[in-house]
Amino acid sequence: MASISAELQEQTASGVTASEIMVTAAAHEVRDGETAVVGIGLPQVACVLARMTHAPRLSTLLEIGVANMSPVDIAVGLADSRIFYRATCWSGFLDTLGMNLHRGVVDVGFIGGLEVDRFGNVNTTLTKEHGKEHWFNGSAGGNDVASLANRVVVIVRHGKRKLPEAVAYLTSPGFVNGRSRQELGLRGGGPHRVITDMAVLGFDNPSRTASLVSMHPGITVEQLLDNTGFPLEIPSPVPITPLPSKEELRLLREEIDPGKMYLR
Amino acid sequence: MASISAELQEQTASGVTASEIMVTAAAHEVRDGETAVVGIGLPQVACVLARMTHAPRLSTLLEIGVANMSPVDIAVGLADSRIFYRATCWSGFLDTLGMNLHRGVVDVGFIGGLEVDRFGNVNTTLTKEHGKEHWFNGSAGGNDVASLANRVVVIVRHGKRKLPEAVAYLTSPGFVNGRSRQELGLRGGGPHRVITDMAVLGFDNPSRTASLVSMHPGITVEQLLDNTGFPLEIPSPVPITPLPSKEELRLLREEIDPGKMYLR
Amino acid sequence: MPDKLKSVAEVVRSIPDGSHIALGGFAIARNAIVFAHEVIRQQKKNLTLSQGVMGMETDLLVGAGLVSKIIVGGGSLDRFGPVRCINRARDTGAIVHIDSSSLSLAFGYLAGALGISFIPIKSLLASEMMERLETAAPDYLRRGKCPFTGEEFVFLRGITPDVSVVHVPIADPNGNCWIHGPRWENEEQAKAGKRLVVVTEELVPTEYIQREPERTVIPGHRVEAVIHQPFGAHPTSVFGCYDYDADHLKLYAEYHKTPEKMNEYLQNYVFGTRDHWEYLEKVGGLRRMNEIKAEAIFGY
Amino acid sequence: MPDKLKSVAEVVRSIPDGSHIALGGFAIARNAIVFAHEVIRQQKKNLTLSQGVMGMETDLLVGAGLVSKIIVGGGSLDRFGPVRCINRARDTGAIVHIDSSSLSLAFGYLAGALGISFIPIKSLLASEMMERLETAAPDYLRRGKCPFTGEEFVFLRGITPDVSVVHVPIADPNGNCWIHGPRWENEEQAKAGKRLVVVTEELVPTEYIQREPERTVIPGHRVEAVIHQPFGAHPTSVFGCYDYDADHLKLYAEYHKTPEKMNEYLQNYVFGTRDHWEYLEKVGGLRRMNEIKAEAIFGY
Repeated sequence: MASISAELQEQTASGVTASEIMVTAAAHEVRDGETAVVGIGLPQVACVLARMTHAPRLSTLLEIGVANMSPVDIAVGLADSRIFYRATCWSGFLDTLGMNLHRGVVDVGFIGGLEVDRFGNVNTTLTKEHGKEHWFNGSAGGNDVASLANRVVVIVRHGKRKLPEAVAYLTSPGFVNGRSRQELGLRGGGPHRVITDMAVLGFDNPSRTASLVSMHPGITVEQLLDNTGFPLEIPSPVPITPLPSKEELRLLREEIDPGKMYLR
Repeated sequence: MASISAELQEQTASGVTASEIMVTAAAHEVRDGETAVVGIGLPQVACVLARMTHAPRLSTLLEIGVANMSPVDIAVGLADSRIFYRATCWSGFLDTLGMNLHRGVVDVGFIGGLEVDRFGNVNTTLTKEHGKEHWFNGSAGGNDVASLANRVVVIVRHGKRKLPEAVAYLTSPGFVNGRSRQELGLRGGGPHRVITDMAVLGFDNPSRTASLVSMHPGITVEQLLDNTGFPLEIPSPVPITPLPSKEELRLLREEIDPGKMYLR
Repeated sequence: MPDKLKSVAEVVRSIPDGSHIALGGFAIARNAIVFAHEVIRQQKKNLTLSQGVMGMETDLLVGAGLVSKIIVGGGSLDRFGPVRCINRARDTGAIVHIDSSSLSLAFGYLAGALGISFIPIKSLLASEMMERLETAAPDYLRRGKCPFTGEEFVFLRGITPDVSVVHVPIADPNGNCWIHGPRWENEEQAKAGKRLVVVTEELVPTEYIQREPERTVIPGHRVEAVIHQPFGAHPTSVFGCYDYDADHLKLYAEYHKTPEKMNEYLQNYVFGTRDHWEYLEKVGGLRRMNEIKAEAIFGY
Repeated sequence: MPDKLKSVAEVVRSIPDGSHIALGGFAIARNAIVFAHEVIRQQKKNLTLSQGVMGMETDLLVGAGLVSKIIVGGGSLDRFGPVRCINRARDTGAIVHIDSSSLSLAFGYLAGALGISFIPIKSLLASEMMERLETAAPDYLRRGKCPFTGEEFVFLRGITPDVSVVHVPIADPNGNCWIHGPRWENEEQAKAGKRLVVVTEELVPTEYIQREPERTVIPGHRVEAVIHQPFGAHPTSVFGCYDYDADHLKLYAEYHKTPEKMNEYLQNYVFGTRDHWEYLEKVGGLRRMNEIKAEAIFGY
């Protein structure tokens, strides 16, 4: 059991949710002045938080063709007009994914998926049961972002089936079979972080496999290993994910998502 | 000496200028509903005349990124804001020369040049004197239009040096050495007409060389041959270029170019 | 010119079975529902559909059993769930499906629009999508190297649909179109088509277009037909005109869960209506349309 | 953010000799004259310039002897004559000149902007331009075939200038730019640059940009520096702001006829002025600028 500081315990007690920890951890992955390609949901909220705190000059792009939106209403998806509001540029795929992402100027790309494996490979598309395929939405910009962003951050709920040894269908390449991005013929830097509701994983090791960066407060090593489909090296002492600061919590709860649309 | 009808003689007498005959002949080369890429000057005036007469649904594009302009003031060149007025689309090269011309949907392309030879090859760029080169403006969209338009119409003043056996520098291919466009690896249909202040030439013959389509009223065969740098087959009787109709003359003189900016 | 103004019925009549149609919607935004409904009424068969991110229009056509092949980047009904009719067809192998990415579709349309028969891209490499595409669709993509740098690329074949259909908020009778909000792949998709049909919410005089020609995303001379149909995208949204109809999308999300229910939906809302005006009456008419009408400042 | 607002002097100081600069003017429209003047004052040498259709800005830089190579489609001063300084340099072999076509430049920039190292085109084939380019610039283009159709193409290398400079009528402090009137190759040229500098006539608050984001041709996050200089393109025109100054262009067309006179021009109007405000005073000041100021409806 990882030891948690008194302050952390107090804050955890004060009811910080896993989503709030995830979104704050995601916000800390972007630096001021960078350009990020985001989806709707936690990544968008994380970027809003980052812009309101340490990264006021962060640029956020939606693949659909929206730059630096400042929505005043909660959007239900990428195609929801609410997310277009007060943008500084409306364009299209060719600009966002082409002249930015493919051009190599996107620093961080946030993606989700059905599965992510130990090499950071992501499956956005289908599941398999006894060899039978069940299709979901497909890649959309997921493969493009995974292939081309300088740093890829995967956001996914933690669970054995969500984090398997190997994805059922490799739609978005990470370090396939532990090979370097160059060997794979890919331009982007590949997976940088996997942020779940239990921990933050990274790939800064020679084997290019997921290793623990930090575990969220209140989670036990046992819980973590039980819910991870691949072996995970646990440093000791176990680093603990920093909780949101009081100001970050205030922004999230009072200004960014008061309706708890994303931060349940 | 070509015979001219009484009516023609009377109209010529009434002072129809060579420019007026040229511009009217050029207007007759476009059909209703077609798309033309034009430059400033006679081609632009010809298209305005065509739109006011037999081709109201003609679309005209300027390579700079202007569609269907209706200028109310005379422009001095392609970059003159006066030519942008009341357009229905402002875009750029990628749209006009790319997504239209290169896409293959431009029916007629008008070009000028320093020289045009018997195969309809055009030199837009330089002259040579005792091996020494003298550079002018260069191709700009000239090579693109000559390479890709379905029908190319060259507008040039008549003269031995303007219409040589072979151009000094082949910037815009016609039927190079009499070869077919397919043999040349080119998509566009190639030269269709050369319209000068003396005659209209065409290429509708097996040798793909310029032949006389019609001679302007008042011009003699002798004058024509003396001013042409390559052999020209003269049919007999010599077809005469139709003069502008009374209505065409009225439009040109009273509505399109009352200031005689182009129609001196 | 006025002769480009056509009814959706006559436009669809002019499209033969087996055509490749590029659709311009994105999930639940600017779907050409009025066009999809008419294609279903006229039972155009054996269609190939291409689209960056599929939405309800494509789900309807696949659900109606009229589609034999899709070339797509992805698709969903956003929070209203997956495109279940399409996913069923992929699960059962009822359709051929070329699944790539949003940018791959945009690049394919760009090449088609520019008249270049292929274009290099750095997506798809090292993925199982690539493995499947290389075997299933060698005429759609293949590996290649840059002649200058030697870098490995995927060469995508230019996509030139038989008909491109784009739903826009504003067009004039000549087909000059403006699009408010993001345009996803619409400009390239439109200009890649051998034929181009636009459905417009508002029909404006050319005079209006001439005020701000830099807004013209699709120049009229490329457009073959202009279909004027207010609320033609319902229940999907048209930014600046109206919001998506959450009630009807929830209803659809229930019906498309099974082929039987989906058929009921089609019988009721498509075959059961003679045209889009009748359809609009059935889904709430003037009162409902007024409820989803866009607020002036926000555009939704 | 405000820290992108820079003086032309500090921007030019940051550009090393030998840089490849893509200029955004077209003949006598939207030339970045304020930028060209400062490059001359600071005597940046051995420059490579690329441009679709060259105008006065490029003629000035070549006339000042600072250019060693040009990659261009064409160029002129419209009815004010040819770009004589450049033509002289081509005649005498004083510069390396890669002469192609307007579309070739646009395609090269497009490839550069998209991050693809080459793009196929059907221009240039069967011309003497092609023959010269194949021998003189094998790293700029070469022949190739479509892997799908076998059709012969010219493969153009993507162009990625060290610095792209675009003169626009409207920008905000973050670098979000609008362009009124035609844009020639500006969007691709801007986004192809490794660095991007914009010169703007009007500096507007971001609030203004957010009213019509579909007009943003260059998104701010790509822009490194914003130079705010009213009449910064004089004597060339900026549609919607002011007309070209025919008097001064006629004067320039006289001076650039010989190297000696051209040098006089540079001494008088460039070296003889500390900055663009001084230059503007010298060419007529407020009264003259008011005479060429655009009329609201016509934009010129």
